[in-house]
Amino acid sequence: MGLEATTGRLADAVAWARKYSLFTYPFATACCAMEYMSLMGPRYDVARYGAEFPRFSPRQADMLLVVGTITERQAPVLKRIYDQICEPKWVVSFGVCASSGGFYQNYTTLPGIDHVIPVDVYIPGCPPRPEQVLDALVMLQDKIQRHDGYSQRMIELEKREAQMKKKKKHGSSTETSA
Amino acid sequence: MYGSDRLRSVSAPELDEGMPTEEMVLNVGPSHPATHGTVHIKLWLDGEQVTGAQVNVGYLHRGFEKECEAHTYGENFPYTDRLNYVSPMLNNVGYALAVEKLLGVEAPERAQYIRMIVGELARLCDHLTYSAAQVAEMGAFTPFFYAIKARDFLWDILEEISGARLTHSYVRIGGVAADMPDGWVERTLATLVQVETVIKEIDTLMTRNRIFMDRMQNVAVFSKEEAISHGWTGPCLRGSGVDYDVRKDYPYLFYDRLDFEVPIGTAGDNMDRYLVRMEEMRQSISMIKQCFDQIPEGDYQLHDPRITIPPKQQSYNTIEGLINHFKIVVDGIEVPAGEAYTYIEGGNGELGFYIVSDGTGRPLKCRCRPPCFMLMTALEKLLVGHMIADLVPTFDTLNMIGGECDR
Amino acid sequence: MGEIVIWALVKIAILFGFALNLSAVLTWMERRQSAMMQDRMGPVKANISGVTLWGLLHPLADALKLATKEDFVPPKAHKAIFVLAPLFAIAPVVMVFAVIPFAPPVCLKQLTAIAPRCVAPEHMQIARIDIGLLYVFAIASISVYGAALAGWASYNNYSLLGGLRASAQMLSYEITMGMALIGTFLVFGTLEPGELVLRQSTIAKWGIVQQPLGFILFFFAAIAETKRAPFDLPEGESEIVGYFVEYSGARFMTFFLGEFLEIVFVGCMVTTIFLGGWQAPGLAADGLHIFGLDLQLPHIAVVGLGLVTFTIKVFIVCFLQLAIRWSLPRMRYDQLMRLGWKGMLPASIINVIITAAVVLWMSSPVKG
Amino acid sequence: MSKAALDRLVEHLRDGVISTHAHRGDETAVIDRSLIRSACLWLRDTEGLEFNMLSDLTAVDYYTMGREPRFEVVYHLHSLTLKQRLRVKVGVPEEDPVVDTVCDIWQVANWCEREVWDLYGIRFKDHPDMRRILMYEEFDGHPLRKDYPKDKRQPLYRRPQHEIDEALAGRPGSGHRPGFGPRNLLES
Repeated sequence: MGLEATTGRLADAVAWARKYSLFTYPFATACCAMEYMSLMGPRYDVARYGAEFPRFSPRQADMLLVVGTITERQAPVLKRIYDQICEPKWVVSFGVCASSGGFYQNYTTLPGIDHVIPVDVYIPGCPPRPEQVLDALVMLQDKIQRHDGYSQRMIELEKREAQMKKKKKHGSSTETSA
Repeated sequence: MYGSDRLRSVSAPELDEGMPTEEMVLNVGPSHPATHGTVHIKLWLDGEQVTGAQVNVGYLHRGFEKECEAHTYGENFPYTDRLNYVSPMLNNVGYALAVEKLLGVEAPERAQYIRMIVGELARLCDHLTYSAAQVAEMGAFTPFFYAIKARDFLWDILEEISGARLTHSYVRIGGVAADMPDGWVERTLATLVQVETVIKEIDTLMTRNRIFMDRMQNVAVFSKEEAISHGWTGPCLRGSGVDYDVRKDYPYLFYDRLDFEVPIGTAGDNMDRYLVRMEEMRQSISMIKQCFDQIPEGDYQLHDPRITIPPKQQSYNTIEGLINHFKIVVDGIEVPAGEAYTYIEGGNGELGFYIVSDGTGRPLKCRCRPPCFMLMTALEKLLVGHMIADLVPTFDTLNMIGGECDR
Repeated sequence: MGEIVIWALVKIAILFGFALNLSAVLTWMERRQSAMMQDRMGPVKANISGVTLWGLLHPLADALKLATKEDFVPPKAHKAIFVLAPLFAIAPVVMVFAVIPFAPPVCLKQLTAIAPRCVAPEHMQIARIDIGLLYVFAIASISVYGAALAGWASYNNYSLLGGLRASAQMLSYEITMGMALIGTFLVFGTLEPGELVLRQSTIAKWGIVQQPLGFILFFFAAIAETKRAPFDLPEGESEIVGYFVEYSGARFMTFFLGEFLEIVFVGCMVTTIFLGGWQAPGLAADGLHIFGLDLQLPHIAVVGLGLVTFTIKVFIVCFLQLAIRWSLPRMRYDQLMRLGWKGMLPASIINVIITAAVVLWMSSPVKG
Repeated sequence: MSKAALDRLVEHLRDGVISTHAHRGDETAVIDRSLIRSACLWLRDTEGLEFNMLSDLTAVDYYTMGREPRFEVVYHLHSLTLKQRLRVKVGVPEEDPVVDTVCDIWQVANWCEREVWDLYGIRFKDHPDMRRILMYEEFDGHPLRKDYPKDKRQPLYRRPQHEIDEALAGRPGSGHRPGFGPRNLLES
């Protein structure tokens, strides 16, 4: 009981650290990149939330910010970058093109990056205003504080499965001994 | 010459004869900070020196032409916005002029002036973004933020007139969407003063900076003849010393009534391309001021029921207006069969629209002549023989915009 | 014997507490200062139940996050070297702090006396080595291994380029750095940092006044040594992402921390050699004498003031380094080499020759 | 555009010119497919014409209009010295979509021709590097042809379905769950 409370506290503290230290990997491709520049700029200043460091090495990034249209040609690249990012990671889809393909419904554009990688927060808008992005960032921070997110869910799922297997094994072994 | 799979430098240094060396292949992009995320450049390296380069574009091909063919003439403005997304107004203007040429109509004088004003504002945005990216990718972040600040001021102005920060879709066939709001002129002039200050700040921080000059001068020199053969236009061609500006040589709108100078480079290196753009910003500011002096009173849109939608008052209150609105929105403007090519001075050079009409409300073909696609054809040549670090300023001075290059 | 050990531990605690905290604060300072220069606010939002401390919690968040991030070793990397490289990078930087004198010598038995005199005062540096500055150069040059090995072991072309650039750059500028200091050695006649500070008793005797060219050369060579802009080629973010491109989590933090420790170290070195160390104008052994003020202070207060002076000076030099980093664009590799070998090295040699001539003339019996 | 240049081209090529028009002031010559190379060379190098820049090179698909030949390759020429323009077109039939390359006359044509090949499937004879440029190599078909459906997709990568299912099945709600910590903190 006591141990659980302590680890819970510790995990909360780590989540707090993570939400204020989101190093972004800006996967910037298209028009939204212009708004991304404004977002970094003096007026909106995403640095206030501690999410200022654009790390161009996926190993050091926490948040994959998919900025702009992803085409079918670009999709494998995006998938690869996502795989390279170290845990824990979150994905924010910036703008409608990344979220759903936007008004490009044709042979070359990907109808939303969630066909390729899981997404935690979708931002609508073509391109979204920086205020929307800041709102999304705050939402993501809440999510992180709740220990939520796609990869976090997968980790828990794996853990549950492992525990169930262990229990089964344990149960069967006691049976045989008895 | 061209033709091989990639370009090789002719004079590779033979210093380390007898010592086995191996070429290193470096894949830059398609997601690399210096490539704006949409280009893949394969480099063959000898130490730090680039011995071969292969440029692969197309990572942002979004099917502009296919989408245009599926939509009516009026509906295509948002797609043109996203071609050169740094200066959407200019694309709007270019496309509107092309359709108007096919229709054989001309917008009212006031609309033309407004188009000129917003076009030059867009050019300011484009060049500010260019200089921001240029300096930021060379490691100086402070001027980057100054330029972004100034661009935000300009976006405020454009948002006020069009309703959108970046993707304006403000120009219409036969005019513009709305007249200038009250007090817009004064606010624009006040903003231009601020922008001028910022340009001066960037100038003092960068242009005479020794490190910046060393990085830019004599790098990626491109001769006049080569530039012409590669179809270069705009600031890059002028940087190579060719005096060609669509606004001066083939005046469209009312550019012939404005007094402005076209800056020309001498060496054709990165520095010249940078300086040409810096000077163009100042010229643009003066042009906008002249437009405000000259702009006449009058209509901002043609009143032709076959081309423009009627005022909201009419379409909400009269059945004729409603039918008219409905016809234009659903069926599109019926453009007589034929073909037309118009070209304006875009942010990166000659921005052409070649439209083929089959007489219906949707274009049979809507081709955009992308200036940066033509600029990019030369990148392989520009890189070979230089250092790997020169990739960054060279690529930036070409100001490749993915949406326009790959469409 | 026990006392010596205790004292050594106290000094280590003070100096490393100072260096590590300062480098943590520097990460915050860098972000806030750059924000101020760029009309922004910088990080301010991190809070613990509403307390933000002007954003000072952000470095804490960064550290905690990086420490708990997944530790990744690329499958093709050379595992042992990959793991060791960050230690190679940070260990020398930590070691060189040993010779920095951070406060006036203390007479332990007479802490409250005014201007005490004692036979064997306790020197406020961890190790008092006769050839202290040579030790600094010897150890500091090891840190090149960190970058070079990290770049090589990662099995990544980008990091390999970064590592190569780092080793070439650091080796080249090491020489200038050393040559720039020889003038100072000639003037002060000592290699021991504590002694060096003691000899800079007035502003006129400060290293920056006696050796202005040496100061400039040393300062810029030191910035190049620490791989900061405009010499940040090994990690030139927009060209090659850096020699630590494959590092994540705690190992990346080690590089990160090492970089900021190096800034503090340069601050300490410049302060010690050129800015009079803990010496403040008007601060004498018996109190403060400045602007007509004659204040008799007990020994402990004088020591404290010396420590504060030292901290302030280090802060100013760090601030200067950050300001340079945010104003200038990056150089190119060949330009960097040209500047190092054709510009700064000859200048430092000329500086040595002129200084030697002047020192010889001043001390020659003919003059007297 | 230039009337004089068009007249000289007609005079030079005679029967090689299939038709001309000047719709909305754009002087256009449709010439024989086999003559395009020599005509371009002549247009570039002749004094008084000097079309030293190829402004644009593209193709048009007239499939929906049922015109024969189906394709047209369009060259927009521009003379920077004399400030004149000319449009030259060649018809290309569907069954034999090949045109001579002009990429040694204007180097920009290299990429433009690759683009036309990519999007329309028109080959350029003697082109040194006839690869796709905008689409990926694995792409099947030529998307700007009128008979290519606009939204026919050829995905290069799709997330496996089981991954999506697992994510949905594992969704434990969005409430606060104490005791669940990051992997490397608790497991190491």
